[in-house]
Amino acid sequence: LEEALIFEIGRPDTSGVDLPAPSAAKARLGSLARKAPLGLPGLSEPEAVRHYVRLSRRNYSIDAGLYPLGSCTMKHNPRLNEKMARLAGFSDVHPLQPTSTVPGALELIGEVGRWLTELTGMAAVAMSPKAGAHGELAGMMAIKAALKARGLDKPVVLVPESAHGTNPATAAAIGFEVRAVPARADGTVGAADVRAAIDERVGAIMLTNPNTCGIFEPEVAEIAAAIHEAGGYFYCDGANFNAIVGKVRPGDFGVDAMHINLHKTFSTPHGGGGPGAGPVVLSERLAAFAPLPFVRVTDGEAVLVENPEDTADGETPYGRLTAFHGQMGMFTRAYAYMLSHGADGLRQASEDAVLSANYLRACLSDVMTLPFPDHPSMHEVLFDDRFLDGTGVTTLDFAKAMIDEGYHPMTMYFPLVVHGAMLIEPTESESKAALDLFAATLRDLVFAATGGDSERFTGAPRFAPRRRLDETRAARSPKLRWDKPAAAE
Amino acid sequence: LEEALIFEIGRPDTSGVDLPAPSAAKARLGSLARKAPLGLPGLSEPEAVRHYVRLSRRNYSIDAGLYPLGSCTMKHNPRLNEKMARLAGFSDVHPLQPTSTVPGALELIGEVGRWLTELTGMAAVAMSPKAGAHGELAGMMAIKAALKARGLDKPVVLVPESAHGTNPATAAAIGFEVRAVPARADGTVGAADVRAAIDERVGAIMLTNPNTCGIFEPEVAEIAAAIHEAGGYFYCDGANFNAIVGKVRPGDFGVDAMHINLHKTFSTPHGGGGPGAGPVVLSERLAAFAPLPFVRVTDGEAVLVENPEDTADGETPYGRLTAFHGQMGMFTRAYAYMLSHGADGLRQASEDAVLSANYLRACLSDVMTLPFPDHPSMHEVLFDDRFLDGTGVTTLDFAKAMIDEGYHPMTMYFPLVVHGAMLIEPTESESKAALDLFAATLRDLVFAATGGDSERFTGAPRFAPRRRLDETRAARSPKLRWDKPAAAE
Amino acid sequence: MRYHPLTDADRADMLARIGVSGIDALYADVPADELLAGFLDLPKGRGELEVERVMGRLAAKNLVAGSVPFFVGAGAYRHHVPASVDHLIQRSEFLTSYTPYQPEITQGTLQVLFEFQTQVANLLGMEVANASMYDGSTGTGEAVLMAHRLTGRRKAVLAGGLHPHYAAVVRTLSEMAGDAVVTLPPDPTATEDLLAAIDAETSCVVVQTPTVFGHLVDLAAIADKAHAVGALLVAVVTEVVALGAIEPPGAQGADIVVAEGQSLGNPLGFGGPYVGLFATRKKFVRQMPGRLAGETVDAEGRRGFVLTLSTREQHIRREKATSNICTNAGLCALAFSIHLTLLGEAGLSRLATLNHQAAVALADALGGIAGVEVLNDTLFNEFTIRLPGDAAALVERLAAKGILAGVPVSRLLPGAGLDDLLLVAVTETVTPEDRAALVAAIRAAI
Amino acid sequence: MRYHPLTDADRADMLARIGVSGIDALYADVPADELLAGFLDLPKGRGELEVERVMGRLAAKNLVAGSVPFFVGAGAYRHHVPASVDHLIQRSEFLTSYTPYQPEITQGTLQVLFEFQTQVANLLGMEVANASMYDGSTGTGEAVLMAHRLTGRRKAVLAGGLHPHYAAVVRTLSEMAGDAVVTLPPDPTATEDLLAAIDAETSCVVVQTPTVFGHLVDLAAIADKAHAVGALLVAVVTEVVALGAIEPPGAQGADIVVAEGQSLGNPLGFGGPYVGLFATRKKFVRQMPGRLAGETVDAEGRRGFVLTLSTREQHIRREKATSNICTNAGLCALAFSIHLTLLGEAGLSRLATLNHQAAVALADALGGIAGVEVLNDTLFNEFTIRLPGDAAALVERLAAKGILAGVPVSRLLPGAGLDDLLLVAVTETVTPEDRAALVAAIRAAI
Repeated sequence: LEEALIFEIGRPDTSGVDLPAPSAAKARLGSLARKAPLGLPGLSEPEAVRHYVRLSRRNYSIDAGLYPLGSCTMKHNPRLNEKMARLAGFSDVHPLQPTSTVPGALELIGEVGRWLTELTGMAAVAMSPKAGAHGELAGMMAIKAALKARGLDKPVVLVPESAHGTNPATAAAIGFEVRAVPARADGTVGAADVRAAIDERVGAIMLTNPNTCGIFEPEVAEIAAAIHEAGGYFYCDGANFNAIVGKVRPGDFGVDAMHINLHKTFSTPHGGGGPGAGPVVLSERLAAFAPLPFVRVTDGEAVLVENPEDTADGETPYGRLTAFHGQMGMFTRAYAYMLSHGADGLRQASEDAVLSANYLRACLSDVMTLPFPDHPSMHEVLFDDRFLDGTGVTTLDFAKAMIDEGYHPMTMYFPLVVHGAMLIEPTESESKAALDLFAATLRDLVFAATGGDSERFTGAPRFAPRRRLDETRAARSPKLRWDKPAAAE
Repeated sequence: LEEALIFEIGRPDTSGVDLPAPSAAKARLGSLARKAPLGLPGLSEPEAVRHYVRLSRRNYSIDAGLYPLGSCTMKHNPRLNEKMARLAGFSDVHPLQPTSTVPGALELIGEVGRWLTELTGMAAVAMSPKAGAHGELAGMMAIKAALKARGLDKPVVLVPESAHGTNPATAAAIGFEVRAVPARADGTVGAADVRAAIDERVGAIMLTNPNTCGIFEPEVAEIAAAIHEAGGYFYCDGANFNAIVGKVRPGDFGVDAMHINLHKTFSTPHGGGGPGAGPVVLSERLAAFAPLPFVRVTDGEAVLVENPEDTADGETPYGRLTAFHGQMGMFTRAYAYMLSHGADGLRQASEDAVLSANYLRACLSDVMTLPFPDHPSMHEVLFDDRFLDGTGVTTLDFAKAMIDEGYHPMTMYFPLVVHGAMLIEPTESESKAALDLFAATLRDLVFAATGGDSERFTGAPRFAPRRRLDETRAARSPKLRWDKPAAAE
Repeated sequence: MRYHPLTDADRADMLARIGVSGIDALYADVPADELLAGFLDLPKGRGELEVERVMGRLAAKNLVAGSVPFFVGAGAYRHHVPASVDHLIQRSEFLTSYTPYQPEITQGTLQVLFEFQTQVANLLGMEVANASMYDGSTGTGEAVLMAHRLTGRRKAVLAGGLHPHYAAVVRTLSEMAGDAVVTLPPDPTATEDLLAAIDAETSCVVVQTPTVFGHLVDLAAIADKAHAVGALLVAVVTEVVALGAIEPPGAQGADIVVAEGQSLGNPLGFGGPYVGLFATRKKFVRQMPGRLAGETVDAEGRRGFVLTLSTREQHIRREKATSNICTNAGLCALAFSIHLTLLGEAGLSRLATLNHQAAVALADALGGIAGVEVLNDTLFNEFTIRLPGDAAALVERLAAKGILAGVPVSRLLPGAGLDDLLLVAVTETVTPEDRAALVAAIRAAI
Repeated sequence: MRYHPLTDADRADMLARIGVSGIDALYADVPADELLAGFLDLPKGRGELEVERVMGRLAAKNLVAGSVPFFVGAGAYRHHVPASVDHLIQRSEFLTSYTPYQPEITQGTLQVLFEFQTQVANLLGMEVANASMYDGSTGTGEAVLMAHRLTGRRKAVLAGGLHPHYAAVVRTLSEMAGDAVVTLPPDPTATEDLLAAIDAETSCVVVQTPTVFGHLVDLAAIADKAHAVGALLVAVVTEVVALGAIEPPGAQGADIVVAEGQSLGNPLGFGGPYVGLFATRKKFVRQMPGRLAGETVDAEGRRGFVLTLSTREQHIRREKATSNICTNAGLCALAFSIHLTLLGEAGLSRLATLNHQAAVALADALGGIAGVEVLNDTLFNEFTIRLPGDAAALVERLAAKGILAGVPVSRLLPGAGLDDLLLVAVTETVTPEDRAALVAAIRAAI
């Protein structure tokens, strides 16, 4: 069944909201009262509910099935967290109410910050970044501010080839020059390569650990030492923090700044692409540069520091990142998740995520190809497409065939350092039975591909709301909005 | 994709609920401490959420599509009502808290009762019946109690042939004898037929109005007069009240008792088969016999009358129907619906329901056959299967083919007075575009059937979670529970 | 109006297509003098904001159980329900679906009911269960009628520990149907001689465990006596969490077990909607009231579920139906089933133990107050205390101080001379601080 | 732990299959001395009941906006959100889905984004919009960067009516990137000469309407001046409900329009998550940051939607990307879109009128108090008053009495010498009684 667009079924004079009739009072809009219609369709409530329910049924979701998107961490989203976020004491308070009327909200921000610094072994945290990439920006800004405060002209940032694209984009956005560090054949970054790339112009390194190949960087401590010796800072991309929570602290291997994707590690819902939250933890060396606003906890009392005028000695914030205090709605969800798990449950979650990834690796490595067999996987296992050589089936075809088996595909073609990468992250939320069924299904697909049934792949998906969509056409002649069709007379 | 049973995937030692460890304190269970396992599987929360989400996706629902089940009134269920029902002041209060601590709850019950009596033109209401059939029971008990109080031995109840099966079942359950009244060729009950059936042993008549054929009984006032003249009472089945709210009051055409399906007329959700709520309104002649408990409103103050000891002069309740005060959670939803609609909106809802049914009738009556063309339809239009004569397609086949077109079928084979009945109730919740599409789809199906494509019908449904299910087998060797399969050695 | 998709233009078009001049032409069968001219004496429609204000004001007048130390039970219990339960039952596909008459597109509801039936049967220790009743009290009434049908007798004996409201429901139904009911006197001390009341005319004996006064009942001897005279034992459970700790009635010889399922998955809700559990032996299934889901296969041989044995029901058998019940408590049954699935056997056992230990601790503490007597040797999570004065008055005084102390027996049995008795319930939601507050308040008040 | 399906037995089986003796063998790449031996200094896990208690206590410490007369705005507004919005965004299929990388199984999200983009473009009076930004303030920062890319210039001019937080965000980003920013002084009386600040080095001028002080700005003259010197006009709207009543920025010549979308569909939430709207002219689309959904067809020719123009994005272009943004505000955008669909054009217009009339009524009433001056000739639903004393102190005093009177300008602009100014916002959720309470309280307090 097709579902039309709201513009095709809505009417400008229909409303699904009943409002009292305004009085005839005089407006005070000067010359700016609106003159023309906007073109916004309305639906009655029954129509609107049906429209969105029907649309939702064309989505895959964690709640409906395993969602093994490597590096995206599609773990279970507890409903308790949604309930807690909707407590009126959190959801119905204004960011600019007098702070005397929101002590509980400030205390919660302080508490989430305390958990994050304790779990990472860091000195401070900036809570306001709105998502992972925003946290990266915040962290790199702190590094830039620190370099400036120390009077250093070190405009170069080292970024490994295997890094997520946001790393170079972030560094470039605030004027750093990006210098690539090659990846080694075993999927890791070598301390020697880093040392070789460091010169006096290098102010920082951005490294993801566990890295995008799903491997814990074995030389991360040496790399940290190298950049520190050179007077620079170590930015760690925390996208994969969920593999090591409670097992090892980034502060212990020399990290100076790391953003934390609350939606990945602490299970705030992905919501079809956001909202996220990206608090960034900072080492002692960077703590003074945390941006405004921040919550300072002294003797158990949480104080909101919003303006340079409010700062204490030693606090030298480099500015403001966003209008208000951060993604409070995500903090409440993450805090419910933290309290529910506790120190024990968080460690168990990391261990189970790693265990599940390695279990899938064990179940599949005889039929799929591992580019980096020398290291155990962390929470995700990376395969490449060598096992498809000669089959006429591409990584993309393979992924689309998984859809027909009822699964969301894994992450494909990332990281770029591997040809035809397939990155599988089962998370800790899957039962052994679910993992076994998934592995068996993948094995069947591999045998089908190597057995010559390429049509099953190139024609996929067949059992989805849509067959293969033409992405080239979408990009070549972009149609980015609905326009009223020319009248068909 | 199949979804296993919880007994096949669950484990007795797995729990999706974390509870603190009990202490080692001594139990006081006497000799009755449990000795054997119960056989209850547990699922972790992610597994449980996925199980139920997947199961839900095998259901049709109003939110996903038009649900034209005649006599069932599948109208839109506003989410505001769900929100209101969950206010802690309603959902988290105990029925046996001191009444001094629940004045708002009692006031709400009183208010819902006031709306119901005003809308029906009746004197009193018993709020505690748990569903429509329970309300019928409550109403017929009131009639029985009134007959007894007046010393009358009138054990016979007249029930038209077209009545819903609950009517005779209810009358029989409390010891009435059921005597059938024939239906006339035009689908209505004749006052003359009723008069002919009345003798001194007749204590009541049960009539549905609008009736099960979707027609307002034109002689209802005369029928009421006839039974009243004979010293009996008029029970009106209120299942179809939603056609006439705000248009005509049952009290005005002589009704003595009528249950109201809150889930039909006032849109509390059907929930896959309940819970319902069936308050029964009573005329002056029956008001004194309302069962316990009830809410008495005096000078704006709502008082709960729970025991015979609490009754005032003239209150002669015949007993208690259920443990507590009725379906409070449904009252809150219905009250939100009443307040939202108001007197104007309720009348509009009835009119739109009737308009939509007659519109479908107009769109379809040239290709489908109307058994009773002489009266306008009320909120539902009844077709029969003559238009399928000679096609090899049964009413059931036709219904199953509708499933393949994305629709829930209409009510089939009810009422029994018509061969191959198809009763279509679109409700007021459908847009004209939705009605037009539905009518066009039905027309296509009719043409397919008369055009000889019977395989499209007999093989339906094809595009549903299951093909045609074997109901005979289920009834012949009932399998009503899961049993552990014998070990496959 | 936000719920009405039709516009005035649509209405005019539709009337034209129908071929009538106005909507009232479609009401032609209504006598003209009965058709209402204006609106009834009720307010006009309101927006969401206004409705929320009105209902919010009403809700705010009530003392919320969760906001105070809370010990009220007597047939409805305040347990913690996991957030996922309420989320899942609000899925459109569960919430806005009808009774599963078209099984091919309602397998979700049907499989849930099949799972529910199995869970209930296992929990109660019986062979088969139906797809739920309105609540425990009406289910008890239906159980008595079923016993009449099975035995051909028409006299039920109700134990003195049966919830007085349940007894009243049975009596109302029986009196109307012309059947006999023997109700034994209230039995707060668990000392009645029930066996003596069972005779050869008895169709069934109805026994609640734990009783309304909190005592656990050993059903085996009662079952033996009943069976010896050809009668049936109907066991009633109003607090199903107890079954995590005590022997199920089925294991003690009950023929029909009825329970109130509210404790799992469902809020107190001022008394409803709740969910009745109803289970029996396999051989009695065709006399069992209520809906049933059964397993079958589809045209391709795949497992599927349907409503079955509907020949017992009123829409086929009309005045010969097993009962007039037409719907069950679908959504409440779903909530029950999800909660029980989340708990699992291990969780239910632990939950029961927590309830029991908290109740024992409170009973011991209250028993330590001079002038207060605990009447229970055995108990699960509720018990009866004798106070030196009127229990209802004490409850009112404590309510004014923000403690909901329990149910005075006089509320359930006015005029029975039991005005000094108080029922006190304790669940996992009661904290040690709550218990201490109650003990201190009672000590201070008497 | 309730969220972990693996049992200890499963774990042992899985380790055996992997061929390692224990979980730490999988952490072999972590230097042994860094692997934590015990648990960190944090509490152990807790059940739902306990978590609800902890968080309930924190929540209860805050003064809930809806519980008091409430006049706080300045970039976040308390509007009534229909219940169906929150219900729908909690559908599993929306809530627990990821960025729609696999379009064949995420058409739900993609169609919503396509509809959202069209709604936003129409609302702002522009040609194209993206699939949302984090919020209005970060969107403003991105707009300035986009203007730099389009003009090849690196100096932005910020009007004195721009929300001080937005200005700070732009400055932070610009300073870090080495770009220039000219921030005009705060303009509470709407008397600044903005045109004079625009010169040939200006990449863009950033103007908010209504301004943070509530004045409506006629953008046409500013657009003309900007265009004349080759600069762009970036218009900012922090209260989108205003667009139901006033001319959209697109109709007044804006080149980029950024807005905070929180007012529709999203709660105050102590500041986030919110949703940034971002729209521009079609010719600028390849320099626009953020995700975009576009229409295409599938292999059978059916209409479908995909994420498109991703070559602008960081996962393809890396350090040459249009921005480093990787996600949008998907769920908040969904809420916005549903609310706007429910309102429709007629509903939005009426909502705007109700807001405006209530604000005008309050401004008139406050202006009638001796010693209080209203600074606005024009306004939408927020305005500025001058008090005879310190506004922040007054706000504190009124808060203690249960009235949240507004935002003191000193909160946003400490040290600017505007301590006697108060921003007062009024929406449809404010009752006449609330307004009267504020008037009386201010009259009494000064």
